[in-house]
Amino acid sequence: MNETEQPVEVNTVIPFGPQHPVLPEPIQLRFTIHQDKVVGVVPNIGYIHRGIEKACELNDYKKNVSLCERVCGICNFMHAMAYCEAVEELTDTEVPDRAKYLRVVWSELSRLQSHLLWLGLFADSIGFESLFMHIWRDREIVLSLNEKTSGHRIHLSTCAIGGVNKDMDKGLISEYKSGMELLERRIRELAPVFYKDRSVKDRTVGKGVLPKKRAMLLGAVGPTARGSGIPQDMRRLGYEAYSNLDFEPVVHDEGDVHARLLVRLEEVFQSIRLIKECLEKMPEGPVMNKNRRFPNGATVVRIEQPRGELFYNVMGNGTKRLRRCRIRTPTLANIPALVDILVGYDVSDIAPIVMSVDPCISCTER
Amino acid sequence: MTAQRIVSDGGVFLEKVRELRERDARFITITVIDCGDRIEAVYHFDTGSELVNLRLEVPKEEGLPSITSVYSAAFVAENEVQDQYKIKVSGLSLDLKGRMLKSDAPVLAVSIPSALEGGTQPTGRKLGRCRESCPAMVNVPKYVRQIAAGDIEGAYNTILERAPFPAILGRVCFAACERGCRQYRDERPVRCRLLKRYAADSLVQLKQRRERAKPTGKRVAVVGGGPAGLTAAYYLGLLGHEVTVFEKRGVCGGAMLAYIPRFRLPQNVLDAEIAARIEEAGIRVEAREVESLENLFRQGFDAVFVAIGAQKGLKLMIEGEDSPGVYDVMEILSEINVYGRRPEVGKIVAVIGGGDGAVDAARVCRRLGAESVTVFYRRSREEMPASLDQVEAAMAEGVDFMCLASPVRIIPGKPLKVVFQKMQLAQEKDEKGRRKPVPLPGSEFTIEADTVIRAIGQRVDLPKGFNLEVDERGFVATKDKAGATSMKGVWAGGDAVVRPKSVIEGIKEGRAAASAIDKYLGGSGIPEPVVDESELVPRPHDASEILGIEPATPKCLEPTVRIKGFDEVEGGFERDDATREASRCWRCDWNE
Amino acid sequence: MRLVTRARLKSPWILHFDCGSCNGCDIEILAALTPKFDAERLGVVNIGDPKQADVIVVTGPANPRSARALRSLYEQTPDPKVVVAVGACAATGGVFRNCENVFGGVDKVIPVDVYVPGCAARPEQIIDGLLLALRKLKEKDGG
Amino acid sequence: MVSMETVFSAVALVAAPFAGGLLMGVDRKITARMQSRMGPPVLQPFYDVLKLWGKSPVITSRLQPILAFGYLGFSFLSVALLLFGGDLLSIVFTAALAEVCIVTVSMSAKSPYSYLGGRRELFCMLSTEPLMILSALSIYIVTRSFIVENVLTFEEPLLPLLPGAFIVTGIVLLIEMRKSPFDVSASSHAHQEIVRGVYTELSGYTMALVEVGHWIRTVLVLSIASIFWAPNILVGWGLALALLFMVILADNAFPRLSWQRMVKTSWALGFALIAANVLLLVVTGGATI
Repeated sequence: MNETEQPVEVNTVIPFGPQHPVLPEPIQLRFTIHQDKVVGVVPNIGYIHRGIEKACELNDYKKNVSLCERVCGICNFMHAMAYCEAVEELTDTEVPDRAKYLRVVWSELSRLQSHLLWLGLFADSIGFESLFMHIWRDREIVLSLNEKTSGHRIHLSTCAIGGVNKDMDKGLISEYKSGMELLERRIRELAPVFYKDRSVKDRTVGKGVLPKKRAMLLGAVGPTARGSGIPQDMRRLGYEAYSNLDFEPVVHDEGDVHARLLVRLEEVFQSIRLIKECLEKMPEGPVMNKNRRFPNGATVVRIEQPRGELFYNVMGNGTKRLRRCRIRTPTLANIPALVDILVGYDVSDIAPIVMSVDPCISCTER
Repeated sequence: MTAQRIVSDGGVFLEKVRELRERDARFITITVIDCGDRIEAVYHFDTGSELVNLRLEVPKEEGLPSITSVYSAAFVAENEVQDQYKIKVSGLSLDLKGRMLKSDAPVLAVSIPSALEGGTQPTGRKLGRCRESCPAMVNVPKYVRQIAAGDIEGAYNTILERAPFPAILGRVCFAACERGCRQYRDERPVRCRLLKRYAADSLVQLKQRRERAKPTGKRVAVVGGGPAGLTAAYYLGLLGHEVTVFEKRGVCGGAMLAYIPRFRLPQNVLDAEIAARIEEAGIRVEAREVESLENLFRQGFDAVFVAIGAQKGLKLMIEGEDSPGVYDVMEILSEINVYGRRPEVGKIVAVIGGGDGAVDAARVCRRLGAESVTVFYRRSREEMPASLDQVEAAMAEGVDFMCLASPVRIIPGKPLKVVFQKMQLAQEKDEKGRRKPVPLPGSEFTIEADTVIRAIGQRVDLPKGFNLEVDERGFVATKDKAGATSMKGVWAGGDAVVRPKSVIEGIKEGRAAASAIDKYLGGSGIPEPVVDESELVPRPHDASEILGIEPATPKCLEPTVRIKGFDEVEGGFERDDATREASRCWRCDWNE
Repeated sequence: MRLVTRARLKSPWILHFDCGSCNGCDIEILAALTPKFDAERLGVVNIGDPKQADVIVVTGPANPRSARALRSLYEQTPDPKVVVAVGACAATGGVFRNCENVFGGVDKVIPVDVYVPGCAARPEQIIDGLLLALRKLKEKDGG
Repeated sequence: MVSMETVFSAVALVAAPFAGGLLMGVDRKITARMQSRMGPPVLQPFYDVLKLWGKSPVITSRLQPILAFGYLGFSFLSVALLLFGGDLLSIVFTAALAEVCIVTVSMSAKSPYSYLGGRRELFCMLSTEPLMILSALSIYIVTRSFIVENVLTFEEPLLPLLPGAFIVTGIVLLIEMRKSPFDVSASSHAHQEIVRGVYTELSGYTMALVEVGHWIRTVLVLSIASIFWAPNILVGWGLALALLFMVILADNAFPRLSWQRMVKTSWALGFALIAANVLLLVVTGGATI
């Protein structure tokens, strides 16, 4: 970035991370500070790089589902789903309708989990501890639904090539419905704090502004782009059952931290609504369609993850091992934007601005 | 994949990218595929309505042109490509020099904690279970791998780092390593002991090229030339000290020489290996008995290591024990081993005791012509301290075992009559956790025997002039793990301390004491071998690759042939067997 | 028992470091501090400063770069300290054990006292692991 | 002959740190309850300090232990001055000296976080000190004395006369206790962009000393607040504790503000309140300037 190389006479360099309480994950941002203003940022990543892309080429393609799921612990279901979709396309596997709806339910549940987690962490980054605690208390509703579904709080592991490996019975569906009602009520109670509270606005409005034009050029995705007025939402590609569902991307035009905050908050309600709609519309039928072919050819899958567009480029060569599995996660796409929006703001704004793009380092580095 | 345009020229390519930017396309990422000498890079763009892919094929050494001048955001993807494929992307606006994701520092730059060698925590995953089980912590995984790779000399030297007698241990060790092996559960452990023997036996010349440290001018006396004493002498010698071993027999070997029957450990192997070690370390052996330790210090020795062993056989403490025809196990064994005589044992022999010594004595008696040999043990088979291999070999040779029987008295005569009492195991346990035997009332029975051999344990026969503190059972009292005694400058180890034990335990104590003595003399102890992470080999992805290999079994002499003489019973591995066996190692030390 | 030892058992300040995990365990560690599990009732405080920490909680497999950071954090933490490795990756490398840039569990880098199993470990397990770590802390004290 | 009052003051001085620790424990418990949590035991601060005392310290500069002791010592001195009836201005100055110690500690360390924390601590001082002096001045305007003893024996409670000054004391307490929205220089938990701020470089016993000093300072500000209902100590302390509760409430109802905002808010609010208060007094004839 050109901005980062500005020569300034007296500068302090602050290494932010790799171990830092605001970020649960290790990334190092080297800030050059001049009179309490950020004048330069150099991202230093690689603390979590594991080489999953490479590992995907060495494994049996079926085993990759659980490996891809662990690209990221937060949006794990979506990673597994994106990978499965790609393999399904390469092996000409038709996914049953019910499985498509179930996949939507669970990916929206992932989104809920992720957004609530983020809202909490964001509250924490601006020093609003009680809000953090309360949002995380309510997030437990989602986690307990996860647990009732698959027995695990974090990794659902329900997605499989050809559909899903777990069906929902009536009891579970009603649990989901009541859980969604409760969650909606709870978040509605907390929402005014984000909309109206003056002190929260003081910390967020006008901070980390990313204009629409710049956002497009920097390739921002997800809530970061939508907070800058770009109506970009991969769900509108209509993968899985999204083509049968009724929704509009949540867009705010201001491009600052507050806009990104509101996008995510409103997406929480949107996800709740989508889950309810799916549960209503879900047809009966099988949930799995097995196919023993080996993947052949190349395909690109793009889905909307909580943080934005997730990109899987999978190439098969007709054997059980893949030729290439390229994963581009949304946070990686947002890093140029992040580096850009930090410059010019105060040290005390670093934490909320960094949090506002919802960096998921585990995804970024794979 | 949808829409694809193939462009090969860099200039044209950049033009296309610029075009896309004018159409307000969003840059997504680059997918790179390695095609040997060329690389294929696919650039993905999103125009809002469709996905546009640009494919660029370039030779590897040429690298990719950077598109950061058009899309500044591409610096992340391009740095990533630079990292993952080690190719140059020219003209990057923010070049992280191939260090975005990966660190260029090798793994070794991270210092591994010292806990690794010392065996404190976390021993869990770094040593390998075999190595953890070994009293002397011989680097089993390493030498097994070296044998698998065909590096016999390296394997032999790996063992020498911790235990100086691979050939001997390869025959007589009770092989705790094999019991530690994770395949032991399936009754197919990697035969580390035989691999050790294979390494030693395949060498033409046992003597190794060892750098002795600069002479320190210090003199150390080692009293006793058994496994512990020789080990201490060997390591001290390598550290540059002038070592003298005082061995009253004049021939080194101690218990290995005197008490291990020749059909388990041939004389030539024993002699060759000890001679090699003595030569390597420049040890002087003096054939004389030491009367007093003070004398040694007066003769100018700076430190003393006492490893005199335990020769005094324990008595049964029963009536008639001193009758003719009742022998101590050590007498019989050393008669044959040291003096080369063949004592007359008669037709029926009763051996009392359950240790390796008892089993060895029984097997020796079979070879001396006894027709019926019975081992009497007061506990049950599970408690028997003798190693299972030995017991099985003895049974194959026609030795009978009678458990839960304890002698009450011996009636002299020809033949001797021995009255036994049956025992049962009580619920309460002794200090070693074994169930106590208690007599079963009214169950006495009498047997006849020409010879009775006592093999119930040994005690130290400490010369009066030594002036060392002893414990309540007469063993030399030590203050720490290295074996420091009550006297300054004197260390003790081997069977003379605590209890008679195995060769490998003696070696461990000898080595520990050598290290302590060196520190006492101003050195820094035996240097620990540096762990080289590169020596750790990942195991195959597929477990069946390892589990599919058949275990190798060595050839043994037929029992009928065996009892005709004192030839070595067990055979070693052939080259193919050994490499195959070594490749069965699961490599627990690499990763769990 | 010494007064200080007793206080030590009631005041474990933790330092959380993610060595390369998928985030699952990290969010569960945070979840352990939030209302449903509230580890603070046992005195657990996420202190974030190695100089004041007592318990280092590590998640994820080690890779060369994070290992260096972890090592330096470990060295900065004053004694007495204990290390809790949370999750399968931190113990052995987990699903990532054969990945090219991973060289195994965190015990290849620093000595680990307590291994908390799970992928991802549950908050209850993590709290359990912390308590076990405290017991080890007591042992280190000789108490 | 030692008077009863002296004995009482001496006992109170010794009890001050313990009271402070207890208050911190209660604070953490109430905070936890406000966050729907159980919270740590009330004695938790004592466990923390004892534990810190037993840890092996990492001393990053030679000044550190001296200044940590200085912080504790000056904090103690200021409470002693208050208890033995010194004058309000000298109390404020002594308390400021303690603050100078901690700022020096954090600025002398190499860590950028610690340095930034120290800088922000200076801004905290910049916010609190004028307010404390203004409070003292307004008390002087009413009672015509800076001497605590004289203030204590003033004929009527000060609160009805000086409600503005009382609220200003609350703001000072907010900053002093490092509570949201003004927890800019350090925080008790790791919820801070500059990690532990001024505390970053402290460890082991130096941290324990500073922690105890912090308790004492809390007691000091609360004691000043309690003066507003002198000479009835019980009512005075009731008021002070109510103030503490309000501070905890504020902590849980606000995010952290930036230091610029802190200086602006505290100055604007503090000056306005005191000025309005004094103006009111003059108008109603409660005091003359």
